Amino acid sequence: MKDILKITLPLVVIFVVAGIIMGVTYQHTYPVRFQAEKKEKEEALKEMAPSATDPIKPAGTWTVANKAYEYYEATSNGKPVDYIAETAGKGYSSYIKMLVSLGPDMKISDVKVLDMNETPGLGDQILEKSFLDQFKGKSLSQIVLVKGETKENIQAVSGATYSSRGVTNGVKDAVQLLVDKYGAGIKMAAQEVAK
Amino acid sequence: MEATTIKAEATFSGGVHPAGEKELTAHKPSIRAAIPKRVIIPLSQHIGAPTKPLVVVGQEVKKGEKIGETTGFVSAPVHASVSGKVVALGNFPHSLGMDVPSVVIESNGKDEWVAGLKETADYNLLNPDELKKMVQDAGIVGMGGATFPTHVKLSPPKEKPIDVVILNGAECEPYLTSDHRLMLEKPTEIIEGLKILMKILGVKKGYIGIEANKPDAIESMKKAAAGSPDIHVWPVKVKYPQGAEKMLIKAIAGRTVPAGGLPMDVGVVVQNVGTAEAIYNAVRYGRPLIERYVTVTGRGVKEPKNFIVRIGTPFAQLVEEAGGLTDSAAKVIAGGPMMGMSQYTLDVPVIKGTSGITVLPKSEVSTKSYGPCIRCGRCIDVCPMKLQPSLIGIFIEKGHYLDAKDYNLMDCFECGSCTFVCPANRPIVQWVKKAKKELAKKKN
Amino acid sequence: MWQHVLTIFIASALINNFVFTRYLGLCIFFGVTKRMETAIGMSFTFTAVMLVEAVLNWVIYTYVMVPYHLGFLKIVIFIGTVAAFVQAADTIMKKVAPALYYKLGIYLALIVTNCIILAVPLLNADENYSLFESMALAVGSGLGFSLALIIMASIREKLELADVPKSFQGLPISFVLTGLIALAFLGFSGMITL
Amino acid sequence: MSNNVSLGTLFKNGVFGENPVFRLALSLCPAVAVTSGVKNGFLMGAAVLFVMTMTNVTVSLLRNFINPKVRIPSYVFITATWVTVIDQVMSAYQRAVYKEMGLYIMLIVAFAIILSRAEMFASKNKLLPSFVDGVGMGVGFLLALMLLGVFREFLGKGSLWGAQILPGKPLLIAIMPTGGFFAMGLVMGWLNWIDRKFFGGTGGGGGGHH
Amino acid sequence: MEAPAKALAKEQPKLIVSIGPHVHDVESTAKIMWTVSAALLPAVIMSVIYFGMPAIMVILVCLLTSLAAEAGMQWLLKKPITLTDGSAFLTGLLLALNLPANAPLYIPFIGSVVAIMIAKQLFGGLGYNIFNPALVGRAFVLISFAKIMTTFVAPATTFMALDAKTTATPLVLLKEEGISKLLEIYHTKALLYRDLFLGNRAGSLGETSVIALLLGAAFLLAKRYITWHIPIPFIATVGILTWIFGGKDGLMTGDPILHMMSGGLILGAFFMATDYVTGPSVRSAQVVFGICAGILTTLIRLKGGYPEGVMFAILLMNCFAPLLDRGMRSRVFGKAEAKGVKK
Ligand SMILES: Cc1cc2nc3c(=O)[nH]c(=O)nc-3n(C[C@H](O)[C@H](O)[C@H](O)COP(=O)(O)O)c2cc1C
Ligand SMILES: Cc1cc2nc3c(=O)[nH]c(=O)nc-3n(C[C@H](O)[C@H](O)[C@H](O)COP(=O)(O)O)c2cc1C
Ligand SMILES: Cc1cc2nc3c(=O)[nH]c(=O)nc-3n(C[C@H](O)[C@H](O)[C@H](O)COP(=O)(O)O)c2cc1C
Ligand SMILES: Cc1cc2nc3c(=O)[nH]c(=O)nc-3n(C[C@H](O)[C@H](O)[C@H](O)CO)c2cc1C
Ligand code: SF4
Ligand code: SF4
Ligand code: SF4
Ligand code: SF4
Ligand code: FES
Repeated sequence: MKDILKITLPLVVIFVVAGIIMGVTYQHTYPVRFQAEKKEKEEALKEMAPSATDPIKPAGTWTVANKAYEYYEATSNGKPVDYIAETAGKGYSSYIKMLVSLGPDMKISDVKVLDMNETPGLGDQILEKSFLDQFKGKSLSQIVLVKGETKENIQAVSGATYSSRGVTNGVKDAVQLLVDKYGAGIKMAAQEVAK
Repeated sequence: MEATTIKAEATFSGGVHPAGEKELTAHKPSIRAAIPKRVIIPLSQHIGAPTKPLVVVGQEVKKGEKIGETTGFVSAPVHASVSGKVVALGNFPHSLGMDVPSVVIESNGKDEWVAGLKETADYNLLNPDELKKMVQDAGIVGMGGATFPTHVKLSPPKEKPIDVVILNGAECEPYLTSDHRLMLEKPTEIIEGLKILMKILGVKKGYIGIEANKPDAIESMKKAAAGSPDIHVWPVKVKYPQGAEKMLIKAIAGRTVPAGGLPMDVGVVVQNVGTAEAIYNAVRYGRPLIERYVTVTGRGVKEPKNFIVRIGTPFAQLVEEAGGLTDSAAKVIAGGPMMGMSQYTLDVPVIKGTSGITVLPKSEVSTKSYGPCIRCGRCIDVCPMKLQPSLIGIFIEKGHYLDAKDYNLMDCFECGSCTFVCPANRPIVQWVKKAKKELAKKKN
Repeated sequence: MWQHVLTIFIASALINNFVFTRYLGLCIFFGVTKRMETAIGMSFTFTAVMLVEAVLNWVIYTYVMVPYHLGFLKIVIFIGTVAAFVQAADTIMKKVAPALYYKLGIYLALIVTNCIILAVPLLNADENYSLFESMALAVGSGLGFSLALIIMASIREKLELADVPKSFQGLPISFVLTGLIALAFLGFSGMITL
Repeated sequence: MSNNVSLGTLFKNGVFGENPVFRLALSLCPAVAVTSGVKNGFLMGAAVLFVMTMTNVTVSLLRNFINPKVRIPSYVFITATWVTVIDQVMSAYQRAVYKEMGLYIMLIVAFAIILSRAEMFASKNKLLPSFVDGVGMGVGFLLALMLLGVFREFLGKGSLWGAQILPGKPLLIAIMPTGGFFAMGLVMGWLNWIDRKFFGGTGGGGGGHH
Repeated sequence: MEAPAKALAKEQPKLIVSIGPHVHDVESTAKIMWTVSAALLPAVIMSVIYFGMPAIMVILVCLLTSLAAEAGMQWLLKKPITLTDGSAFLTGLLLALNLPANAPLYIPFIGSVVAIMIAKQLFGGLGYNIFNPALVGRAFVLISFAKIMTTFVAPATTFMALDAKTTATPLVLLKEEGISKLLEIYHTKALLYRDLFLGNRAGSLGETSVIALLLGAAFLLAKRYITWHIPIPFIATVGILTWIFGGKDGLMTGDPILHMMSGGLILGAFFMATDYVTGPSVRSAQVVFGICAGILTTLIRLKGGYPEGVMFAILLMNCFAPLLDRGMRSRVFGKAEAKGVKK
């Protein structure tokens, strides 16, 4: 009995102390981490819709490759300036997570890659501006991947065709979604103008 | 060629095809070598215990007189091959390497047989034990090269009944033609010898295996065997080492000698054709084994020939009788080029196991050093024992004897096929011999 | 669902092989894979333990840690279960199956301080895998690791005999060799996307 | 080891003589995994340095207090505690890096190098030597990782600590899995060579332990 | 092994003493290597015809670098320098035939250095390397310079230069766009096959001309320098599997002929999978080696992220060669029987 105590008592003490140490660290780091995550997301969204003045709020969720993603409306004093959707596309060795933002004219205003795990030096060439900027100003029908020179469509990065295709597909899905959700309204508005 | 076309030639898997080179001597009838002025008769010409001398320097001896007595069962007596005077007792060079105790006899030219050789016309009335005794007293040992005392082979343990005797006339060694000539010149003697062997072992089946490149030998043996239904002559495929007993048994009897086992494990006794002939002479005329067929050949001698030679005749004399060495002669081999041992002197004598002397000219002697194994697998293809000589070689090269053993080093019977084909020129057989020695050392 | 499980299994065995693309279990890998018997014994033990650990920790993680927000304790808890399980396995095996114990017991000792065992539950937790997915990852990784050990053992046997430059004998050449194997395994890359 | 060796030697020993990666060949996984860049190498090294030192110190402090019967579990637990701490901190303040190498940070708990020092050294020595030993080993580890990091990042990305130095990417393979192993092997062999050449070492690479 | 002859009697000539066998087959390592190199000549010629000067440059750089690397490394390691054995030459040649003609010359250079220094000499040189040096060299540069290594040019129209226009290899097209696209370019299957057979297509130097490669292969088979045990099962497996699974519309709709003739399959199967050193030497193991290589090739071609799988397939199988040899060594003559006998 006695030596059992001798053995366990110290252990118990150690456990308690260690527990406290870890607890405290957690207490201090948890909020930091939480804030950081929140901030990262907000900033990412903000970049997608620079002209938005009101806080960007989720408008709903949708699923790509049976994972749930959100989409948002960015407004500046109530008037929609951009529609943003989280999306993903099957790349070479990973799913490429992205944000896509669409102007009221249903043309792409920006594409941003959040997360991917493609082969360094090959797949990760899709991060290069020269590739992503091709999407700006394109409309649903134009989002087609081609190998070789193109102005109309999206040109695959050679050596990274699969990754390029991943991005293109992801973007296409997102645009499709947003057009379905908001496109109709816009068309009406356009017709009004025509009359 | 009808002989060879009788049936698809039997054979084994693996093996190599070195140039036969037998045309040098195959067609030349064998001639009696001159009686040597002096013979050097080693007291051990066989596997097993050496004999102890029965003579002293200065003593007169007659042809056929016993000069070395056995000291154990696995041993064979040695006899004088000429009549004359013992001039020396001592160590003399031996074709298997080291110097060994030998008796040197100076011939008196009379060449008279020792008294009391018993002729037996009706020898097939004798019983097996009497016959075996005669074989033993005649000092007969395997003449195919193994030089294993024959009477021992003829006394198998009870639990291993023998039902087949095979005469080995394959002569797969390149160059050598002594067995070939023997089969042409002494077919009936060989058949009689075989019958005696069969009687001693109480066996009904007698086979003679001959490589198909000797149709005439096959013919002559068939003729001689015509009268005896129990005896069959098999042409076997021309391939080295067809003459190795395990391979021959596989080819003819279709039996596989267990790894590490002996022919008697599958009920077979294999004897060289020369051995059979010697047995006949011993039983019929009571003559001990004092002479044998020897081929002296190769492009290193002026006139290659087949000889009938007294045991103890120095190589030098035979080479002279074959016209002498050519200027380019570079290597003298006791036996054939595949299994024979190269000699540093021509003073070594012919012994019971010497089937030939091959002399190679410089141009045919390779002095290239070996390179790394490129794992081409040729050696694996040709190894009749289905070993992996490549790995065995590498292991031994690096001193990993135990690994070599794991890869069945001990089953290698040193036929040299692997070494023959190796493009990297790796001396695998030498390594094998070395490793076996080393491992033996480790044991004791 | 089942297809995903299968995908995870194959992926973790070949494409994301622990040794060749995830750099896990290297100490063991370089430490003891010379004799084939050892390699096989280790493979067996590790795969088994990985599976058990995966299940054990999945239960704890899903039913205890997540509900009570103890995620931050996962390191302590996972290594705890590993240590405890190994201890238990050791004693039980000694009693129940001594024969097996003498074959594999020695390897158990190595496990506590080996990162692959711990990596499995950690990865599962990261990915929020379901029970079966977790098991697939465990077994897949286990077999992948076994594959690596066995290949290495067979090659080492050949390497023993090569005259490798002095400075490179031992670990350095093994690393280069592993690099080359990893190079070959790139052939599987892109075959499956997780 | 005992206390009569001077602290200086103790430190040098950790950094060179018994460098955990190149000499003891312990904890190889992170050495290959996180050295595709100098920065990652440094942060990983720092994390290990922290855990090693703290563990050594703790163990040394508690050495007369913990019953031998339960010492190994206790050491593991202590290590785990400090790893949890550094893990929490990194995940909060080094998010980008943590995304890449969080797993290996957590795995520090399984590094034999730490347990073996605790067992072999700290549990037998006073506070100061244990501290120095921990720091020595930790620094040795950190330097090894940075050396590999420099080698690989420069070849693979043409940059150092993220700062682009060469215009292009000379040898991509350097930052890929295979490159990691090559780098490790070549650097080890190279160090062996130097050792044999200039310090008369015997130079066959170390044994291999975690 | 040679011992100085000690002549005893004076009139005797100096005799060479050595352990037998005293006769030897005509083959030698050097002869084999150089002959295999010679067998690649048709492919070399074709590559020069199709890709002109650039091809010659790539080949030269590979050969020179390989030989230099071999000699240099052997010098560094204080080993005898063995360039005449031809293995380094052959490695260089095969590497060259595995590179695109438009590769900038530092690629053949780096490739050769890696092949000889790391893949071969570091492991102990000829006979000891685990992996096929040429393929290691290629894989290395492929990963390092994937962009260049995966962009091919069509056969040149002028001798001195290649037209800048890059085209995808048939396999890439097949994978990306399907057979229809190929027919669009080559009009009919017959024409497609003809061009593949002759080598009028984009691809690595040596892999393009099937006929040239088959010529060399036939020569080697006839000389027994290579045997059917690896190449035939290899190619056959690819044929069968691609026929079954290769079609876009259901099973059994693939185009085996196209698959067997395109990519590096012919070159790889006959000249690289057959490398003695890095493959198994037990015949039965070689057949397994071939079949597995075929399976892997097909798997990578159809499912993998990379249009051509031969290189990776062979490298992967190199890992398993020692294992195969170990597991499949044939039973020793009489071992089975030996169990029966008691000693
Ligand atoms: C090891 C390896 C990694 C690769 N990684 C990627 C990748 O991350 N993304 C990608 O699109 N293709 C990747 N590839 C595939 C090749 O680059 C493929 O040839 C290329 O994507 C096809 O594009 P191309 O038609 O322009 O040659 C990889 C190939 C290999 C061998
Ligand atoms: C590689 C090899 C080749 C042999 N070739 C022959 C041969 O051609 N003729 C022969 O009679 N014995 C040959 N032998 C010896 C036989 O294996 C066997 O020992 C002999 O035939 C038994 O008969 P014996 O005791 O009468 O000599 C050879 C042995 C080996 C190992
Ligand atoms: C440049 C060169 C080219 C060779 N070409 C051939 C050839 O085409 N066919 C062949 O059988 N041997 C060829 N050989 C090999 C030589 O005939 C000879 O076998 C070899 O160089 C002997 O080298 P070694 O003495 O170092 O073994 C060539 C050798 C060299 C050096
Ligand atoms: C039939 C044959 C095929 C060969 N194939 C290759 C090869 O694909 N790549 C290579 O580097 N060397 C090859 N070699 C040359 C040599 O065997 C190779 O460099 C060894 O791996 C060097 O140890 C070949 C040799 C032969 C005889
Ligand atoms: S023949 Fe010579 S080179 Fe070929 S595998 Fe056998 S030992 Fe090696
Ligand atoms: S088996 Fe013997 S020789 Fe081979 S490696 Fe082991 S100890 Fe060395
Ligand atoms: S290994 Fe032995 S039995 Fe096999 S071929 Fe070589 S020498 Fe003959
Ligand atoms: S477990 Fe033991 S044997 Fe294995 S690597 Fe670690 S210390 Fe070495
Ligand atoms: S196995 Fe030792 S650190 Fe991974």
